[in-house]
Amino acid sequence: MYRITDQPISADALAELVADPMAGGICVFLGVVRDNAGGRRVRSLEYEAHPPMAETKMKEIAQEVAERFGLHRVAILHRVGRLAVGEASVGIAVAAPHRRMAFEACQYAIDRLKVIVPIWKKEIFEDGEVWVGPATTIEPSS
Amino acid sequence: MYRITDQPISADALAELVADPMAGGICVFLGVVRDNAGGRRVRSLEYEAHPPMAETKMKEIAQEVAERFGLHRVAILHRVGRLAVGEASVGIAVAAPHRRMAFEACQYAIDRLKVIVPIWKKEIFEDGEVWVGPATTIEPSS
Amino acid sequence: MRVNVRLFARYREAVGQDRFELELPPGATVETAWAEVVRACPALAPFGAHTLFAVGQEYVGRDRPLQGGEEVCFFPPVSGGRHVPDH
Amino acid sequence: MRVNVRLFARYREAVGQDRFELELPPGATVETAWAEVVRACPALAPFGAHTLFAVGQEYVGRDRPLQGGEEVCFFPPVSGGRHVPDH
Repeated sequence: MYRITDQPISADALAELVADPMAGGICVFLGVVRDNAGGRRVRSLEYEAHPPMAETKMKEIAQEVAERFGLHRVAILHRVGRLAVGEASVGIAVAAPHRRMAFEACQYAIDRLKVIVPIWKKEIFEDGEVWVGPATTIEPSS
Repeated sequence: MYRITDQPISADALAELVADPMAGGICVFLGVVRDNAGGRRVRSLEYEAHPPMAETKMKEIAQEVAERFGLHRVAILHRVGRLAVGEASVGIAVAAPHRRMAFEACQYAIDRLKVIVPIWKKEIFEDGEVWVGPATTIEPSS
Repeated sequence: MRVNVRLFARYREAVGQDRFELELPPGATVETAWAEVVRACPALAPFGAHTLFAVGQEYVGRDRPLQGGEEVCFFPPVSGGRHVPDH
Repeated sequence: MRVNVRLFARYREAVGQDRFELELPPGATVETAWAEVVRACPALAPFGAHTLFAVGQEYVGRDRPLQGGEEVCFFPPVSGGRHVPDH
Protein backbone atom coordinates (compact mmCIF):
# COMPACT_ATOMS: atom_id res chain seq x y z
CA MET A 1 0.00 0.00 0.00
CA TYR A 2 1.25 3.45 -0.95
CA ARG A 3 -0.86 6.18 0.50
CA ILE A 4 -1.01 9.83 1.50
CA THR A 5 -3.11 10.06 4.64
CA ASP A 6 -4.27 12.62 7.17
CA GLN A 7 -4.49 9.97 9.91
CA PRO A 8 -1.84 8.96 12.47
CA ILE A 9 0.60 6.33 11.20
CA SER A 10 0.77 3.02 13.04
CA ALA A 11 3.87 0.82 12.89
CA ASP A 12 1.72 -2.22 13.67
CA ALA A 13 -0.66 -1.45 10.81
CA LEU A 14 2.33 -1.07 8.47
CA ALA A 15 3.83 -4.37 9.63
CA GLU A 16 0.45 -6.02 9.12
CA LEU A 17 0.32 -4.73 5.54
CA VAL A 18 3.56 -6.49 4.60
CA ALA A 19 3.03 -9.68 6.61
CA ASP A 20 4.02 -12.77 4.66
CA PRO A 21 4.51 -16.41 5.69
CA MET A 22 7.92 -16.38 3.96
CA ALA A 23 9.12 -13.32 5.87
CA GLY A 24 11.61 -13.78 8.69
CA GLY A 25 12.09 -10.07 9.32
CA ILE A 26 10.11 -6.87 9.05
CA CYS A 27 11.83 -3.50 9.19
CA VAL A 28 9.64 -0.51 9.95
CA PHE A 29 10.94 3.02 9.71
CA LEU A 30 9.06 5.96 11.19
CA GLY A 31 10.13 9.50 10.42
CA VAL A 32 9.04 11.63 13.34
CA VAL A 33 8.83 15.35 13.98
CA ARG A 34 11.87 16.53 15.90
CA ASP A 35 11.84 19.41 18.33
CA ASN A 36 14.57 21.21 16.40
CA ALA A 37 15.66 21.88 12.81
CA GLY A 38 18.69 23.81 11.65
CA GLY A 39 19.33 24.81 15.24
CA ARG A 40 15.87 26.35 15.70
CA ARG A 41 13.14 25.16 18.02
CA VAL A 42 10.28 23.50 16.12
CA ARG A 43 6.74 24.15 17.28
CA SER A 44 4.98 22.02 14.66
CA LEU A 45 5.26 20.87 11.06
CA GLU A 46 2.77 21.14 8.26
CA TYR A 47 2.96 18.62 5.43
CA GLU A 48 1.50 19.11 1.99
CA ALA A 49 1.59 16.67 -0.92
CA HIS A 50 0.57 16.18 -4.49
CA PRO A 51 -1.26 13.02 -3.44
CA PRO A 52 -1.79 11.14 -6.73
CA MET A 53 1.75 11.85 -7.93
CA ALA A 54 3.19 11.10 -4.48
CA GLU A 55 1.42 7.73 -4.46
CA THR A 56 2.64 7.01 -7.99
CA LYS A 57 6.22 7.79 -6.92
CA MET A 58 5.88 5.63 -3.80
CA LYS A 59 4.75 2.77 -6.00
CA GLU A 60 7.79 3.37 -8.22
CA ILE A 61 9.99 3.09 -5.13
CA ALA A 62 8.38 -0.26 -4.31
CA GLN A 63 9.09 -1.37 -7.88
CA GLU A 64 12.72 -0.31 -7.50
CA VAL A 65 12.90 -2.29 -4.25
CA ALA A 66 11.47 -5.31 -6.06
CA GLU A 67 14.09 -5.01 -8.81
CA ARG A 68 17.05 -4.42 -6.50
CA PHE A 69 16.20 -6.69 -3.59
CA GLY A 70 13.65 -9.08 -5.05
CA LEU A 71 11.15 -8.02 -2.37
CA HIS A 72 7.49 -7.41 -3.00
CA ARG A 73 6.23 -6.65 0.48
CA VAL A 74 6.61 -2.90 0.89
CA ALA A 75 4.17 -0.42 2.42
CA ILE A 76 4.64 3.35 2.46
CA LEU A 77 2.43 5.90 4.19
CA HIS A 78 2.98 9.63 4.40
CA ARG A 79 0.90 11.89 6.50
CA VAL A 80 -0.22 15.40 5.57
CA GLY A 81 -1.55 18.23 7.68
CA ARG A 82 -0.22 19.70 10.89
CA LEU A 83 1.92 17.42 13.07
CA ALA A 84 3.24 17.95 16.57
CA VAL A 85 6.70 17.01 17.84
CA GLY A 86 6.90 13.23 18.23
CA GLU A 87 4.26 12.40 15.62
CA ALA A 88 5.21 10.25 12.65
CA SER A 89 5.12 11.96 9.27
CA VAL A 90 6.19 8.93 7.26
CA GLY A 91 6.17 5.20 7.79
CA ILE A 92 7.73 2.47 5.67
CA ALA A 93 7.59 -1.27 6.27
CA VAL A 94 9.50 -3.93 4.36
CA ALA A 95 9.23 -7.68 4.90
CA ALA A 96 12.03 -9.98 3.76
CA PRO A 97 13.09 -13.60 4.19
CA HIS A 98 16.23 -12.41 6.01
CA ARG A 99 16.75 -9.40 8.18
CA ARG A 100 19.68 -7.76 6.40
CA MET A 101 17.63 -7.42 3.26
CA ALA A 102 14.72 -5.92 5.22
CA PHE A 103 16.99 -3.23 6.70
CA GLU A 104 18.69 -2.41 3.41
CA ALA A 105 15.48 -2.24 1.41
CA CYS A 106 13.73 -0.09 4.03
CA GLN A 107 16.64 2.34 4.13
CA TYR A 108 16.72 2.47 0.34
CA ALA A 109 13.00 3.25 0.27
CA ILE A 110 13.16 6.16 2.72
CA ASP A 111 16.26 7.58 1.00
CA ARG A 112 14.43 7.52 -2.33
CA LEU A 113 11.26 8.93 -0.85
CA LYS A 114 13.13 12.02 0.31
CA VAL A 115 14.34 12.58 -3.23
CA ILE A 116 11.50 11.82 -5.62
CA VAL A 117 8.20 12.06 -3.76
CA PRO A 118 6.45 15.45 -4.09
CA ILE A 119 5.82 16.30 -0.45
CA TRP A 120 6.68 19.55 1.24
CA LYS A 121 6.80 20.53 4.84
CA LYS A 122 6.56 23.87 6.51
CA GLU A 123 8.68 24.00 9.62
CA ILE A 124 6.93 26.27 12.06
CA PHE A 125 9.32 27.76 14.61
CA GLU A 126 8.62 30.03 17.50
CA ASP A 127 10.01 32.89 15.43
CA GLY A 128 9.08 32.11 11.84
CA GLU A 129 8.59 29.35 9.31
CA VAL A 130 10.33 27.75 6.36
CA TRP A 131 9.26 25.41 3.55
CA VAL A 132 11.30 22.29 2.79
CA GLY A 133 10.68 20.11 -0.25
CA PRO A 134 11.99 17.02 -1.97
CA ALA A 135 15.74 17.09 -2.56
CA THR A 136 15.38 15.84 -6.09
CA THR A 137 18.13 16.33 -8.60
CA ILE A 138 16.69 13.75 -10.97
CA GLU A 139 16.74 14.33 -14.68
CA PRO A 140 13.18 14.61 -15.94
CA SER A 141 12.29 11.70 -18.17
CA SER A 142 11.06 13.93 -21.01
CA MET B 1 13.17 -1.54 28.25
CA TYR B 2 14.74 -4.96 27.89
CA ARG B 3 12.30 -7.72 28.56
CA ILE B 4 11.46 -11.37 28.02
CA THR B 5 7.71 -11.66 27.60
CA ASP B 6 5.04 -14.23 26.85
CA GLN B 7 2.80 -11.61 25.27
CA PRO B 8 2.52 -10.58 21.59
CA ILE B 9 5.04 -7.92 20.55
CA SER B 10 3.71 -4.62 19.25
CA ALA B 11 5.81 -2.38 16.99
CA ASP B 12 3.79 0.63 18.14
CA ALA B 13 4.45 -0.15 21.79
CA LEU B 14 8.17 -0.49 21.03
CA ALA B 15 8.22 2.83 19.15
CA GLU B 16 6.40 4.43 22.06
CA LEU B 17 9.08 3.17 24.45
CA VAL B 18 11.88 4.97 22.60
CA ALA B 19 9.95 8.14 21.72
CA ASP B 20 12.07 11.25 22.24
CA PRO B 21 11.56 14.88 21.20
CA MET B 22 15.08 14.89 19.71
CA ALA B 23 14.41 11.83 17.55
CA GLY B 24 13.86 12.31 13.84
CA GLY B 25 13.73 8.61 13.03
CA ILE B 26 12.69 5.39 14.71
CA CYS B 27 13.72 2.04 13.28
CA VAL B 28 11.74 -0.97 14.46
CA PHE B 29 12.80 -4.50 13.62
CA LEU B 30 10.48 -7.45 14.09
CA GLY B 31 11.81 -10.99 13.75
CA VAL B 32 8.88 -13.13 12.69
CA VAL B 33 8.29 -16.87 12.43
CA ARG B 34 8.80 -18.02 8.87
CA ASP B 35 6.94 -20.91 7.32
CA ASN B 36 10.20 -22.68 6.47
CA ALA B 37 13.65 -23.32 7.93
CA GLY B 38 16.49 -25.22 6.33
CA GLY B 39 14.13 -26.25 3.53
CA ARG B 40 11.58 -27.82 5.90
CA ARG B 41 8.04 -26.66 6.50
CA VAL B 42 7.65 -25.02 9.92
CA ARG B 43 4.49 -25.71 11.88
CA SER B 44 5.35 -23.58 14.93
CA LEU B 45 8.27 -22.41 17.04
CA GLU B 46 8.82 -22.69 20.74
CA TYR B 47 11.08 -20.17 22.45
CA GLU B 48 12.79 -20.66 25.76
CA ALA B 49 15.04 -18.19 27.57
CA HIS B 50 17.13 -17.69 30.65
CA PRO B 51 15.12 -14.55 31.39
CA PRO B 52 17.28 -12.67 33.92
CA MET B 53 20.48 -13.34 31.98
CA ALA B 54 18.76 -12.58 28.66
CA GLU B 55 17.57 -9.24 30.02
CA THR B 56 21.05 -8.48 31.35
CA LYS B 57 22.55 -9.23 27.94
CA MET B 58 19.91 -7.09 26.19
CA LYS B 59 20.85 -4.24 28.48
CA GLU B 60 24.50 -4.79 27.58
CA ILE B 61 23.55 -4.51 23.91
CA ALA B 62 21.85 -1.18 24.62
CA GLN B 63 25.04 -0.04 26.38
CA GLU B 64 27.10 -1.07 23.35
CA VAL B 65 24.70 0.90 21.13
CA ALA B 66 25.14 3.91 23.39
CA GLU B 67 28.93 3.63 23.17
CA ARG B 68 29.07 3.05 19.42
CA PHE B 69 26.30 5.31 18.20
CA GLY B 70 25.74 7.70 21.10
CA LEU B 71 22.11 6.61 21.28
CA HIS B 72 20.23 5.98 24.49
CA ARG B 73 16.77 5.17 23.19
CA VAL B 74 16.72 1.43 22.62
CA ALA B 75 14.00 -1.08 23.50
CA ILE B 76 14.30 -4.85 23.11
CA LEU B 77 11.58 -7.42 23.66
CA HIS B 78 11.81 -11.15 23.10
CA ARG B 79 8.87 -13.44 23.33
CA VAL B 80 8.91 -16.96 24.78
CA GLY B 81 6.46 -19.83 24.43
CA ARG B 82 4.87 -21.29 21.33
CA LEU B 83 4.56 -19.01 18.31
CA ALA B 84 2.73 -19.53 15.03
CA VAL B 85 3.98 -18.57 11.58
CA GLY B 86 3.78 -14.79 11.18
CA GLU B 87 4.07 -13.98 14.89
CA ALA B 88 6.93 -11.78 16.08
CA SER B 89 9.47 -13.48 18.31
CA VAL B 90 11.68 -10.45 18.81
CA GLY B 91 11.23 -6.71 18.49
CA ILE B 92 13.83 -3.95 18.67
CA ALA B 93 13.24 -0.21 18.41
CA VAL B 94 15.91 2.48 18.18
CA ALA B 95 15.28 6.21 18.05
CA ALA B 96 17.94 8.54 16.67
CA PRO B 97 18.27 12.16 15.60
CA HIS B 98 18.92 11.00 12.03
CA ARG B 99 17.63 7.97 10.22
CA ARG B 100 20.88 6.38 9.10
CA MET B 101 21.95 6.02 12.71
CA ALA B 102 18.60 4.50 13.66
CA PHE B 103 18.95 1.83 10.96
CA GLU B 104 22.57 1.03 11.78
CA ALA B 105 22.03 0.84 15.52
CA CYS B 106 18.93 -1.33 15.16
CA GLN B 107 20.75 -3.73 12.86
CA TYR B 108 23.69 -3.84 15.23
CA ALA B 109 21.36 -4.66 18.13
CA ILE B 110 19.62 -7.58 16.41
CA ASP B 111 22.93 -8.97 15.14
CA ARG B 112 24.31 -8.92 18.69
CA LEU B 113 21.15 -10.35 20.16
CA LYS B 114 21.49 -13.43 17.97
CA VAL B 115 24.99 -13.97 19.33
CA ILE B 116 24.97 -13.23 23.02
CA VAL B 117 21.42 -13.51 24.36
CA PRO B 118 20.60 -16.91 25.89
CA ILE B 119 17.42 -17.79 24.03
CA TRP B 120 16.70 -21.04 22.27
CA LYS B 121 14.03 -22.04 19.88
CA LYS B 122 12.63 -25.39 18.96
CA GLU B 123 11.61 -25.51 15.33
CA ILE B 124 8.63 -27.81 15.08
CA PHE B 125 8.25 -29.28 11.62
CA GLU B 126 5.59 -31.58 10.29
CA ASP B 127 8.09 -34.42 10.54
CA GLY B 128 10.22 -33.64 13.57
CA GLU B 129 11.82 -30.86 15.58
CA VAL B 130 15.20 -29.24 16.15
CA TRP B 131 16.64 -26.90 18.78
CA VAL B 132 18.51 -23.75 17.73
CA GLY B 133 20.41 -21.57 20.16
CA PRO B 134 22.56 -18.45 20.30
CA ALA B 135 25.42 -18.49 17.81
CA THR B 136 27.88 -17.21 20.36
CA THR B 137 31.58 -17.67 19.86
CA ILE B 138 32.45 -15.13 22.53
CA GLU B 139 35.34 -15.70 24.84
CA PRO B 140 34.03 -16.02 28.37
CA SER B 141 35.15 -13.14 30.54
CA SER B 142 36.53 -15.39 33.24
CA MET C 1 -5.03 26.30 -25.72
CA ARG C 2 -5.84 26.06 -22.05
CA VAL C 3 -3.79 24.15 -19.46
CA ASN C 4 -4.35 23.63 -15.75
CA VAL C 5 -1.65 24.94 -13.44
CA ARG C 6 -1.12 23.65 -9.92
CA LEU C 7 0.98 25.30 -7.27
CA PHE C 8 2.31 23.77 -4.07
CA ALA C 9 3.73 24.83 -0.72
CA ARG C 10 5.36 28.27 -0.83
CA TYR C 11 4.20 28.87 -4.41
CA ARG C 12 0.63 28.24 -3.38
CA GLU C 13 1.05 30.62 -0.47
CA ALA C 14 2.77 33.30 -2.61
CA VAL C 15 0.07 33.22 -5.29
CA GLY C 16 -2.81 32.75 -2.86
CA GLN C 17 -4.40 29.87 -4.78
CA ASP C 18 -3.47 26.29 -5.55
CA ARG C 19 -4.75 25.97 -9.11
CA PHE C 20 -5.96 27.97 -12.04
CA GLU C 21 -6.37 27.80 -15.79
CA LEU C 22 -3.88 29.42 -18.14
CA GLU C 23 -4.38 30.38 -21.78
CA LEU C 24 -1.27 29.61 -23.82
CA PRO C 25 -0.36 29.92 -27.50
CA PRO C 26 0.00 26.72 -29.54
CA GLY C 27 3.48 25.21 -29.23
CA ALA C 28 3.83 26.49 -25.66
CA THR C 29 6.16 24.57 -23.35
CA VAL C 30 6.42 24.21 -19.59
CA GLU C 31 8.81 27.18 -19.73
CA THR C 32 6.16 29.28 -21.47
CA ALA C 33 3.66 28.43 -18.75
CA TRP C 34 6.14 29.27 -16.01
CA ALA C 35 6.97 32.64 -17.61
CA GLU C 36 3.26 33.47 -17.80
CA VAL C 37 2.72 32.68 -14.16
CA VAL C 38 5.79 34.65 -13.06
CA ARG C 39 4.54 37.64 -15.10
CA ALA C 40 1.29 37.52 -13.12
CA CYS C 41 3.06 36.89 -9.83
CA PRO C 42 6.62 38.31 -9.78
CA ALA C 43 7.17 36.97 -6.25
CA LEU C 44 7.88 33.60 -7.89
CA ALA C 45 10.66 34.92 -10.15
CA PRO C 46 13.60 34.30 -7.75
CA PHE C 47 12.80 30.57 -7.54
CA GLY C 48 12.75 29.98 -11.28
CA ALA C 49 16.14 28.32 -11.61
CA HIS C 50 15.32 25.64 -9.07
CA THR C 51 11.66 24.99 -9.71
CA LEU C 52 10.71 21.41 -10.51
CA PHE C 53 8.04 20.71 -13.08
CA ALA C 54 5.64 17.84 -13.47
CA VAL C 55 3.00 17.04 -16.04
CA GLY C 56 0.46 14.48 -14.98
CA GLN C 57 2.41 12.43 -12.45
CA GLU C 58 5.87 12.65 -13.97
CA TYR C 59 8.73 15.09 -13.63
CA VAL C 60 9.42 16.89 -16.92
CA GLY C 61 11.93 19.39 -18.29
CA ARG C 62 11.25 23.02 -19.10
CA ASP C 63 11.20 22.31 -22.79
CA ARG C 64 8.35 19.80 -22.51
CA PRO C 65 5.64 20.88 -25.01
CA LEU C 66 2.19 21.19 -23.48
CA GLN C 67 -1.06 19.87 -24.86
CA GLY C 68 -4.38 21.59 -24.29
CA GLY C 69 -6.09 20.23 -21.17
CA GLU C 70 -2.89 18.98 -19.54
CA GLU C 71 -2.08 19.71 -15.92
CA VAL C 72 1.32 21.26 -15.21
CA CYS C 73 2.64 21.40 -11.66
CA PHE C 74 5.18 23.85 -10.31
CA PHE C 75 7.11 22.40 -7.38
CA PRO C 76 9.10 24.76 -5.20
CA PRO C 77 12.73 23.81 -4.59
CA VAL C 78 14.31 22.69 -1.37
CA SER C 79 14.54 25.66 0.95
CA GLY C 80 17.77 27.68 0.69
CA GLY C 81 20.77 25.51 1.42
CA ARG C 82 18.84 23.05 3.55
CA HIS C 83 20.02 19.85 1.92
CA VAL C 84 20.62 18.19 5.26
CA PRO C 85 18.13 15.40 5.96
CA ASP C 86 15.96 16.07 8.99
CA HIS C 87 15.50 12.45 9.86
CA MET D 1 29.91 -27.90 48.54
CA ARG D 2 26.58 -27.66 46.77
CA VAL D 3 25.90 -25.74 43.56
CA ASN D 4 22.71 -25.23 41.60
CA VAL D 5 22.66 -26.51 38.05
CA ARG D 6 20.29 -25.20 35.40
CA LEU D 7 19.60 -26.84 32.06
CA PHE D 8 18.00 -25.30 29.01
CA ALA D 9 16.35 -26.37 25.76
CA ARG D 10 17.52 -29.78 24.59
CA TYR D 11 19.54 -30.37 27.76
CA ARG D 12 16.44 -29.80 29.83
CA GLU D 13 14.52 -32.19 27.63
CA ALA D 14 17.29 -34.83 27.67
CA VAL D 15 17.59 -34.79 31.45
CA GLY D 16 13.89 -34.35 32.11
CA GLN D 17 14.31 -31.48 34.56
CA ASP D 18 15.47 -27.90 34.37
CA ARG D 19 17.36 -27.56 37.63
CA PHE D 20 18.86 -29.59 40.44
CA GLU D 21 21.46 -29.40 43.16
CA LEU D 22 24.87 -31.00 42.75
CA GLU D 23 27.34 -31.97 45.46
CA LEU D 24 30.92 -31.15 44.40
CA PRO D 25 34.33 -31.43 46.06
CA PRO D 26 36.09 -28.23 47.15
CA GLY D 27 38.04 -26.67 44.26
CA ALA D 28 35.55 -27.93 41.68
CA THR D 29 35.26 -25.99 38.44
CA VAL D 30 32.56 -25.64 35.82
CA GLU D 31 34.21 -28.58 34.06
CA THR D 32 33.87 -30.71 37.20
CA ALA D 33 30.17 -29.90 37.37
CA TRP D 34 29.66 -30.71 33.70
CA ALA D 35 31.47 -34.06 34.07
CA GLU D 36 29.23 -34.94 37.04
CA VAL D 37 26.08 -34.16 35.10
CA VAL D 38 27.24 -36.13 32.05
CA ARG D 39 28.03 -39.11 34.28
CA ALA D 40 24.42 -39.04 35.52
CA CYS D 41 23.01 -38.40 32.06
CA PRO D 42 25.28 -39.78 29.30
CA ALA D 43 22.92 -38.43 26.62
CA LEU D 44 24.59 -35.05 27.15
CA ALA D 45 28.12 -36.33 26.43
CA PRO D 46 28.16 -35.69 22.65
CA PHE D 47 27.45 -31.98 23.17
CA GLY D 48 30.27 -31.36 25.60
CA ALA D 49 32.69 -29.68 23.23
CA HIS D 50 30.20 -27.01 22.23
CA THR D 51 28.33 -26.39 25.46
CA LEU D 52 28.31 -22.82 26.73
CA PHE D 53 28.55 -22.13 30.43
CA ALA D 54 27.28 -19.28 32.53
CA VAL D 55 27.55 -18.51 36.21
CA GLY D 56 25.09 -15.97 37.48
CA GLN D 57 24.40 -13.90 34.39
CA GLU D 58 27.79 -14.08 32.72
CA TYR D 59 29.37 -16.50 30.28
CA VAL D 60 32.35 -18.29 31.85
CA GLY D 61 35.03 -20.76 30.80
CA ARG D 62 35.25 -24.41 31.81
CA ASP D 63 38.06 -23.69 34.24
CA ARG D 64 36.00 -21.21 36.26
CA PRO D 65 36.18 -22.32 39.94
CA LEU D 66 32.78 -22.68 41.59
CA GLN D 67 31.74 -21.41 44.99
CA GLY D 68 29.17 -23.19 47.14
CA GLY D 69 25.67 -21.84 46.42
CA GLU D 70 26.47 -20.54 42.96
CA GLU D 71 24.22 -21.25 40.00
CA VAL D 72 25.88 -22.77 36.94
CA CYS D 73 24.00 -22.88 33.63
CA PHE D 74 24.63 -25.32 30.82
CA PHE D 75 23.60 -23.86 27.48
CA PRO D 76 23.25 -26.22 24.55
CA PRO D 77 25.09 -25.24 21.38
CA VAL D 78 23.62 -24.11 18.11
CA SER D 79 22.00 -27.08 16.45
CA GLY D 80 24.24 -29.09 14.11
CA GLY D 81 25.63 -26.90 11.40
CA ARG D 82 22.73 -24.43 11.49
CA HIS D 83 24.71 -21.22 11.66
CA VAL D 84 22.53 -19.56 9.05
CA PRO D 85 20.36 -16.81 10.52
CA ASP D 86 16.65 -17.51 10.18
CA HIS D 87 15.67 -13.90 10.05
